[in-house]
Amino acid sequence: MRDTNEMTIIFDSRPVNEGFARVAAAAFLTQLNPTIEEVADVKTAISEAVTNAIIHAYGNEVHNIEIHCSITGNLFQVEVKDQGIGIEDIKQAMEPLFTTKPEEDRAGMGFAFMEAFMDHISVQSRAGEGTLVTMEKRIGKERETWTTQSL
Amino acid sequence: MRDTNEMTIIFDSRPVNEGFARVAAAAFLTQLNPTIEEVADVKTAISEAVTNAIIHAYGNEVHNIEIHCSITGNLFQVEVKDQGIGIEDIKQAMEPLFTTKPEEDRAGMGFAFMEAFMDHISVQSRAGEGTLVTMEKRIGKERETWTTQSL
Amino acid sequence: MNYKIQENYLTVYLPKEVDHYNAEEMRKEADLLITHNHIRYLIFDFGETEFCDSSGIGVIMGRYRLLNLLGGEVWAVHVGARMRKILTLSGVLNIMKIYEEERA
Amino acid sequence: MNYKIQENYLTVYLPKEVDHYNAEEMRKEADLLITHNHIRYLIFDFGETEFCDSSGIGVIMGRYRLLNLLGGEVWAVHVGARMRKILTLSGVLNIMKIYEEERA
Ligand SMILES: Nc1ncnc2c1ncn2[C@@H]1O[C@H](COP(=O)(O)OP(=O)(O)O)[C@@H](O)[C@H]1O
Ligand SMILES: Nc1ncnc2c1ncn2[C@@H]1O[C@H](COP(=O)(O)OP(=O)(O)O)[C@@H](O)[C@H]1O
Repeated sequence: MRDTNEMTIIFDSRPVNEGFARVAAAAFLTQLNPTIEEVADVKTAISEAVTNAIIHAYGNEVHNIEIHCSITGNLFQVEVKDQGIGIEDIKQAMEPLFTTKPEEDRAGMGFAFMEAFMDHISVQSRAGEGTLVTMEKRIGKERETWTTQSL
Repeated sequence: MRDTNEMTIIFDSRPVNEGFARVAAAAFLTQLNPTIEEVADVKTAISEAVTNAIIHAYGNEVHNIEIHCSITGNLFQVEVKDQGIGIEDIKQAMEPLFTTKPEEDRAGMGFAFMEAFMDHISVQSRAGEGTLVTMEKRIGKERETWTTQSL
Repeated sequence: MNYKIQENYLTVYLPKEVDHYNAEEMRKEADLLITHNHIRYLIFDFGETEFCDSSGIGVIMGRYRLLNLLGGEVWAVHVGARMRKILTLSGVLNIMKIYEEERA
Repeated sequence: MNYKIQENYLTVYLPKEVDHYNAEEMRKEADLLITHNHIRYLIFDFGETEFCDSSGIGVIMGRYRLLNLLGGEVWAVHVGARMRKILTLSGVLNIMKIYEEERA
């Protein structure tokens, strides 16, 4: 706890807040001195999870979405939590191209993007109770490798 | 409630989070299409209130600071809340140049800046129980006037 | 949405940030323009785009399906490194070609 | 902290954002430089500064007090519209003069 910096944001599940959520998380991430690429990765992953809460979990009704971010050393961790409809089959939901809303032009690539841009993702969900997406990313990996190699 | 967009951020009272807090609030404010000047005003006011919570309320110990923002029409409202030492004499505290930490080079201008940059500020506090600073600002006032005049 | 129509070409200038919030409006407006103007070539211009998530990919895929029915094609121009990564990752480069200006 | 020393002049290049977080380091470093280098003229350069709250004003006032004891002066350069508003509001323009390059 001593060396962990933490923040939580709670906001209405309105599409206009998608931008707010990813900028707030990126502002918190700044203290790790991330590259532009790392910031873009984190913003994209959070945008995916938040969009899913808005359209899938709450079906466009306005309820709360909660994001918890923590920084320990160079590890950035983020949780995105909703109390929406939940996911029946998590394994299937995470398959690339799988979507339950093709009529809204969803690409089914949300979880695939989260997996691609973060180091680790885990999804906890129960039908009718909501979903918790936890993601992690180590910031400055390239710099580390570079430093080690240059010794 | 219908037309009000709301968000809350809760974060550790570490100086490194001062920047995060004002950028997060500014990102939320964006939906009102504020001018650069209006964004700077809100960022400054929030920075003052957050800094006060860090140094005065908690005396540099790490505890929680909570910011609640809401947008109703063109009215932006923000509350900054701590559970720190509180303020004995609020009237005196709000006087320009008054500070209890001159040795840390505090200018005593925090509340004066909040008053100057926001339309309205109110402070609730009780010694030993913490402080709640509530501020309001109408966004787009100049644009409104301009539109009315041009009719 | 910023766009340009020349004969049966529609160029859509994508915004700085493409997410679900602004994708909604884009797909509706693009579909109207495509069907009302006998569009056969749709060009997504990413010149201004700094951020794009999978909602943007959904817009591209949906427009591809429509253009494909109409016997048309979808192209991308001004694709920076980040956008190229996202387009590659999502597999849309199999249905949409990138127009490389350097080679033109 | 970015700075430059020429004879008994110290120029401090203020960062993009001046708040309590980075003011702490600045005031300690500036005081060391002032006392160790017989500084009499302190110049705050706001050329890069986009944000400044009252913690920045505290840094200026504190350095003014020190320089005043030493018989020196505090100046500001590259002061944009926003910074001018903040400096005026806080009253520090009574103790610190703005160096106007246009008139020089
Ligand atoms: N927070 C959530 N609540 C309920 N269902 C979800 C949530 N997130 C994802 N899902 C389900 O998982 C599916 C796949 O999600 P994703 O890979 O992000 O693709 P997309 O959002 O394009 O549908 C969604 O179509 C939806 O059925
Ligand atoms: N959140 C707070 N908790 C406790 N005391 C506070 C708080 N905010 C302000 N104060 C008191 O009010 C005084 C004046 O505050 P301010 O005008 O912001 O000036 P400064 O921060 O420079 O001291 C402070 O010195 C402090 O004693």
